[in-house]
Amino acid sequence: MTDLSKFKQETSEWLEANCPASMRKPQSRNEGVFGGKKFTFPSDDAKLWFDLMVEKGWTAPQWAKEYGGAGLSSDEAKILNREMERLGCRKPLIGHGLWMLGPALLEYGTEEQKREHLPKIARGEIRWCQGYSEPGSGSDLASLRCKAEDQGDHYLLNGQKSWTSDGDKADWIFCLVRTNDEGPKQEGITFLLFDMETPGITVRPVPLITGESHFCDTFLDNVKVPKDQVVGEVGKGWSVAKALLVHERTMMADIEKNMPKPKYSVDDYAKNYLSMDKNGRLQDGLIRDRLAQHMMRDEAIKLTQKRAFEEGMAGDFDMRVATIFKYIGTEEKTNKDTLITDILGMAGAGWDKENFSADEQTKTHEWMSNKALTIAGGSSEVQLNVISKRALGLPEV
Amino acid sequence: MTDLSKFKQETSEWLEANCPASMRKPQSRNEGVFGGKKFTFPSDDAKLWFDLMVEKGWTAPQWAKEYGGAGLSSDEAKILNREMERLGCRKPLIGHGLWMLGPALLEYGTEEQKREHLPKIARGEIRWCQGYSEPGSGSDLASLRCKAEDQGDHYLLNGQKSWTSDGDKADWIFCLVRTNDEGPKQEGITFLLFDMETPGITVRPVPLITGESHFCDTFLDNVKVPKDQVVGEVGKGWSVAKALLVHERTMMADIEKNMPKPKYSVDDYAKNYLSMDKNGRLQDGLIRDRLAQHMMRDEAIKLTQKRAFEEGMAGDFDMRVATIFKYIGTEEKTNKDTLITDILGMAGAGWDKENFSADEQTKTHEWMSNKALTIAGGSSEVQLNVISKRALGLPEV
Amino acid sequence: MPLALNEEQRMLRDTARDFLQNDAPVNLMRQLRDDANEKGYSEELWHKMIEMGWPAVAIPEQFGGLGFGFIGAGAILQEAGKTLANSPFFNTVALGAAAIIHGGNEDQQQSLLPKIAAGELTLALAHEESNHHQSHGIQCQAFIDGKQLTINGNKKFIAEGANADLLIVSLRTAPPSSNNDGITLALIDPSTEGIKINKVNMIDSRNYAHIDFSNVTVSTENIIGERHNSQTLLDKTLDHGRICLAAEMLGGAQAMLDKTVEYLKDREQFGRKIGAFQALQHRAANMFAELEIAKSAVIHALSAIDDNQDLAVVASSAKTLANDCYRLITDEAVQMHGGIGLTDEMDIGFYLKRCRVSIQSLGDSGFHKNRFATLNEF
Amino acid sequence: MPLALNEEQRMLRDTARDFLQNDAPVNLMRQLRDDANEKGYSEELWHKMIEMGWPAVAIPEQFGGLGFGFIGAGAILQEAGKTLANSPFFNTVALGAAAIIHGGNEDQQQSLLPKIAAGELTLALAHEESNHHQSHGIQCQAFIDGKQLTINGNKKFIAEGANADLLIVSLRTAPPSSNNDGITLALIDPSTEGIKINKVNMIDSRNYAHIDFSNVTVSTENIIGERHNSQTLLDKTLDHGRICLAAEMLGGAQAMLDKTVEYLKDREQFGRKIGAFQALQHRAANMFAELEIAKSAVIHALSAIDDNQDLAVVASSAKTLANDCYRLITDEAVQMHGGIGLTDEMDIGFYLKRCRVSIQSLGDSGFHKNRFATLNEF
Repeated sequence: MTDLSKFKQETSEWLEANCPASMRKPQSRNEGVFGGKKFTFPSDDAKLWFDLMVEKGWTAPQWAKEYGGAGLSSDEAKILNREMERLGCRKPLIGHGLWMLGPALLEYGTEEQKREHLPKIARGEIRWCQGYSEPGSGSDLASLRCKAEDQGDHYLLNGQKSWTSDGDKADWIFCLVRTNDEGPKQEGITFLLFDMETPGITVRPVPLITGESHFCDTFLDNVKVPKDQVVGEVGKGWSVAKALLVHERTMMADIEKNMPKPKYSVDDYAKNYLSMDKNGRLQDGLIRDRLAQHMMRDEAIKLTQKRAFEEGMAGDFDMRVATIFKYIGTEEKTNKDTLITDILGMAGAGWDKENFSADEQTKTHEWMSNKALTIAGGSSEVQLNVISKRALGLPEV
Repeated sequence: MTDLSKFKQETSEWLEANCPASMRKPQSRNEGVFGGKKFTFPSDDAKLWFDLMVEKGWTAPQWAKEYGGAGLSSDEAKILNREMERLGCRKPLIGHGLWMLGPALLEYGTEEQKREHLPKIARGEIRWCQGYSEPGSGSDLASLRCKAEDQGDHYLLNGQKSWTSDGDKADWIFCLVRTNDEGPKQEGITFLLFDMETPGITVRPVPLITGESHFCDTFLDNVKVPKDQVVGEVGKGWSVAKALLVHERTMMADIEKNMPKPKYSVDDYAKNYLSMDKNGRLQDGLIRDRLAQHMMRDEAIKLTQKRAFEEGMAGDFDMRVATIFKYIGTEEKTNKDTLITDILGMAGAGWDKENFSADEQTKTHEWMSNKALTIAGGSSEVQLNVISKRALGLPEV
Repeated sequence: MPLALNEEQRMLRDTARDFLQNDAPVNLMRQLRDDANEKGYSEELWHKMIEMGWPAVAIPEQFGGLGFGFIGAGAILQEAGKTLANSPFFNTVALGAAAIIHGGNEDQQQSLLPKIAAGELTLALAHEESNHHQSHGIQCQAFIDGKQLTINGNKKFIAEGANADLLIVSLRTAPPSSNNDGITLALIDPSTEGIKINKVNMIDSRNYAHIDFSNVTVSTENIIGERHNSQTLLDKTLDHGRICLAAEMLGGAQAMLDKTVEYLKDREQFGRKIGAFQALQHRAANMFAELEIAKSAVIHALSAIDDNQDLAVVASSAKTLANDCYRLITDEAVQMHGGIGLTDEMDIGFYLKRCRVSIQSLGDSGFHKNRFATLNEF
Repeated sequence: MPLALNEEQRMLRDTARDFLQNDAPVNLMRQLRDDANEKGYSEELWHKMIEMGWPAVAIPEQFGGLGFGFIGAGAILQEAGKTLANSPFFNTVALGAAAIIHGGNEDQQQSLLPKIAAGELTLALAHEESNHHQSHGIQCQAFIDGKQLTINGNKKFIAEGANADLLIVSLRTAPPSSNNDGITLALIDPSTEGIKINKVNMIDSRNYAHIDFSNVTVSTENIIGERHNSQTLLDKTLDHGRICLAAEMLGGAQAMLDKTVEYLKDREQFGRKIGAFQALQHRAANMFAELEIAKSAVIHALSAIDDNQDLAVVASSAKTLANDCYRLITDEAVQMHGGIGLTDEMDIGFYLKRCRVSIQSLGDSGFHKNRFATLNEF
């Protein structure tokens, strides 16, 4: 038996023996374990599972043991991952620290920074948030203006960050600030880490149209940040941030994968909520057409992802195709949400919890919250710019 | 009895007595009387009607008698027009000379030019064409490059004009040329008239996708044009051309008004060409939806024109609304043509004259030729630019 | 049929605009929501509207109305839609008064219309029974026994259902036959025994209710219109509502377009105003064009009411175009504002939610295009 | 089911691309049209295709084929669509061979498939009877009397109908019953007595015909598939055609997108390349995205043929997406080229016309979305 087969067997056995049954089901967002000082575990099982995995270093399997990981090889990590998927084990810990800052520190951080921050991330002691966007800098992130003045041993920060995801629940923040006003705007940006309890920070949750508030405005008023909390070089924060973007996408995909599968397909909704004529056709011809159209397109988009993968394996992939996924995928998702709520009719526009089923509430909520999909992470307009430049080679506007 | 009532009565009686019955029906494009040296009348009645009207000066009723008109007052001209409309009398003469160059000469021409050209236009002796567009200058007309070199008493023309409407049938051309390469591009443009038989001119009809060819490429190779054939000032041709544009729109509307009404409405086609289910609904749900949508929009566009008129009369008109008509009207027309041919199915994609009815051929032809509607006379893109600037006040790109 | 407002109607519109912009901005709506206001509208605002005579605008003059017609009512609703101003106006006038004007007997008209005109009576139409609008598929039953009507059944998503002084209820009183369509409308006091009103909160924060009728008995004198044969009256009433709702929707669409264009002129990204990006310009220009043609369909339909024309085709056109253009414009407003459009601080979400409920109310575009096609025999 | 071409299929595709770009540019098509060529294709080109073994690509190896499957045939058709290269390939292979492979008895397969593979036999499917595609509403009747089939009726818009060596005709031979669907397919020599072939010129300048059958008698040996019960075979044959036509259409769409993007990079107006105008950029980018997802639906469907999967859903998806994206791209190609796109000198009109006929052939999007919905039971 090779070492890897042995590892596989042991891992499988350990997971079987230790992963609680309730931790083997898909998890919704509010069942996730994000860690941090202010965190309350959603269940005892979640806490148990988290503790066991932290102990083994399997919250961050590939990180070195001195950084709080298990020091697994890439092959071993793959096996662990596959075994967890096979058994349906939940991620014991999720969040910006583990998936975004961690990899960035491994690549750009100093040894001191790694030793300081990585173990606390892996053990879920510190929860991180991200300070990128500003009120004037959305799609055009590089225009950010949050100012970091050089004060010798520290920077003095003034400005505002917006869309700080769970900023009110996080302990530390990784943040892009402007350390230089001259030259190309990308080159005056620096990547900083700091404690959210540093004096001068005010965090204000921003209510959304869904009634929830996952994001905060973060106001920085003469906030002092020691210089050794710069990650990478001063003025090179844009490169660190760009590298992080890749990890953000992986994170999103991972979260997506672990979400509970929807109970009903779109055509289930149509069959459940709308009437059929004598020939078994939906009476509403417009919905019938939109539904057929959506199902065809949705499948074609999924097939395109598969095709890209297969063509990639076959060495016959047209790289330009990769530029369309964010655009066409999120537009179709938005179309789907609209279609479902249209099918639900008034039941897709309810607010209270008494008169609408949990599922109806979820669909209504998704219709609203998923409007962010075509905006965040590169709006559809930015994606179309990218396609027209990179895939079609059209000139700059 | 006032003079005007008397005029009305006499006019009505004269028209009744003199307008041949066959000249009281709507006319299609190839029944129009364009005049000119190469023109053959489509029928004896057309010739008779033309001759009678020329004699009365009623081909150009408001032009002075010395210019070949009848010298009618604006009120009299209105009465004549209304009486002709009431009886359904065809325009005895149509074309670029009467509707476009004539008004321009009246406004910008010298007395010599008026005396020289207007009578020949009014009497249908000379047919005119328009030389504006060039291969490199379509939407951006002001960038035209057809060069007119000052040679003392004449200009020497070199260049190419495209989309010369019926250039092969016209006797003279009114033409925009570049007399100055420097300064703002609009200011180096001059408006010239010349005989199409001047040495150095080659006219080549351009076949269209419909199989017809209404337009020509006109090549100018060292064409000499005497300087007294400039209309308006040298370098001010752009203003003359802009003034003409208004007349072009009137002309288009006039032609439209005189066209035969379509035999069938869109829903007639659907009822004739498609099958119904037992409930009397079109079996093709998609066509049914598109048809309802089109009919609603088509009516709403017509109502918007009426509304603009009524609001104008009431002094409550939002001028910005005027910017939408070309855009939304031509887009909906194109949509209609597509819908009709889709309804015809294979019968909307035929080419021969034996297997397809005349009406099917017309609809197929219209689908192709009307694609020009959203391009010519200010493309939809140009219209959207105009709406966004003038109606919405959005900044320059 | 006029497509432009006359001078009096223009004055009414301009007054309404000034008043609503000042006294009923979107923040009033936000406040009502945050306070979980029971009624979903401001009593104070409604009283000011009454003082201005609004409930009377569309009531014929012989019943104490001002005779501005529904073009007048539509003008007010369009302005109200711009600030999302809510009040009993729409349900009382566009649905309630319409039913009484067209179906009420002389006694009913004499007793009710002046009260409506004076702002002393509010009405709601209890008609829907499922998640989707329908015209005639009524299950809510009533038996007529002598002079008494006994009602059993459930009505759903009744706008102003928990507020109105009186309900107009659509009932199935007989099976459809060659002589009768089997539908009867009745005026019912919501405090009658056997009525259970269940408040429903929709995303637009207005007042809705499900109402259950359990052996509710009222006098046959409460019947409006022809007994067992009021489908035509019901259709006409619904068409009044559809047309007037379309007017309100266009106001909302106009406000959203204006706000979005303002934002395009103000917001900078990549070193320029985002309104200088041609792709956004073209989309905004298209929104403008769509809104203008929808306005024409709506004023035409309002005019058809005042001219006593057939309403079915024009109502379905007006509602379809209003649905589609309000949806287009609110969706684009969100997209063009970007993330900030999804925060509750901005007003956009309020319009987005109101738009969605309005689309579902009194028929979405699928419903109306189907109806239009049927009316045109295809 | 693979979604990528394997190495052999890629070689086939690359060879086809080079060959067609060189030997069958759009100008060949223009020449054939201008010469009013009887067949609508170049015999010389077809012979070269035969030499290259193309008719054999999708024929199983045991019948002299090359066994590249329909993914192979689809790859060739996609390349042919790019230059609008016409030949008997599509009708012979995608419709004719498909029917024989799935419905032919051993004798028929042994005698016909090797001939098809060798390029010695061309086929056409005589199925449509009206202006619109339909699957089963067949009126063209045949009576079976002993060993003889007597056919009466009319078939319309038969692609290659005036060229093909043999016709496969869909016939109503019995009323539908619980055991039989009443449909029979038969191979018929077009020179048989009683057959009148009427050439029809469509806008795409290919070869079409209406064919009338008047007491045409053939032996029952000519029946392909089950007697009185070949609806499934007919559907399967049509689905092969739909999928392969979709592949050809995507080639055309690709060519139009490429030409348009090239024009956007080249043409200047208002002092800049028109491809620098963002509104056009976004529309072009959207066209690119639409084309890519349509390609996936088509290769998936081709792959389903080769894997002997159920074709109905995937064929309807593929044809719908191909219809919609080819139409979008040709319409936009005209609009973005401006007036010049409407001149016959440019190639665009050829694609526009071919697109339109292709959309109508074997089902437009309304037909296929309806079918898709029915198959999914909604």
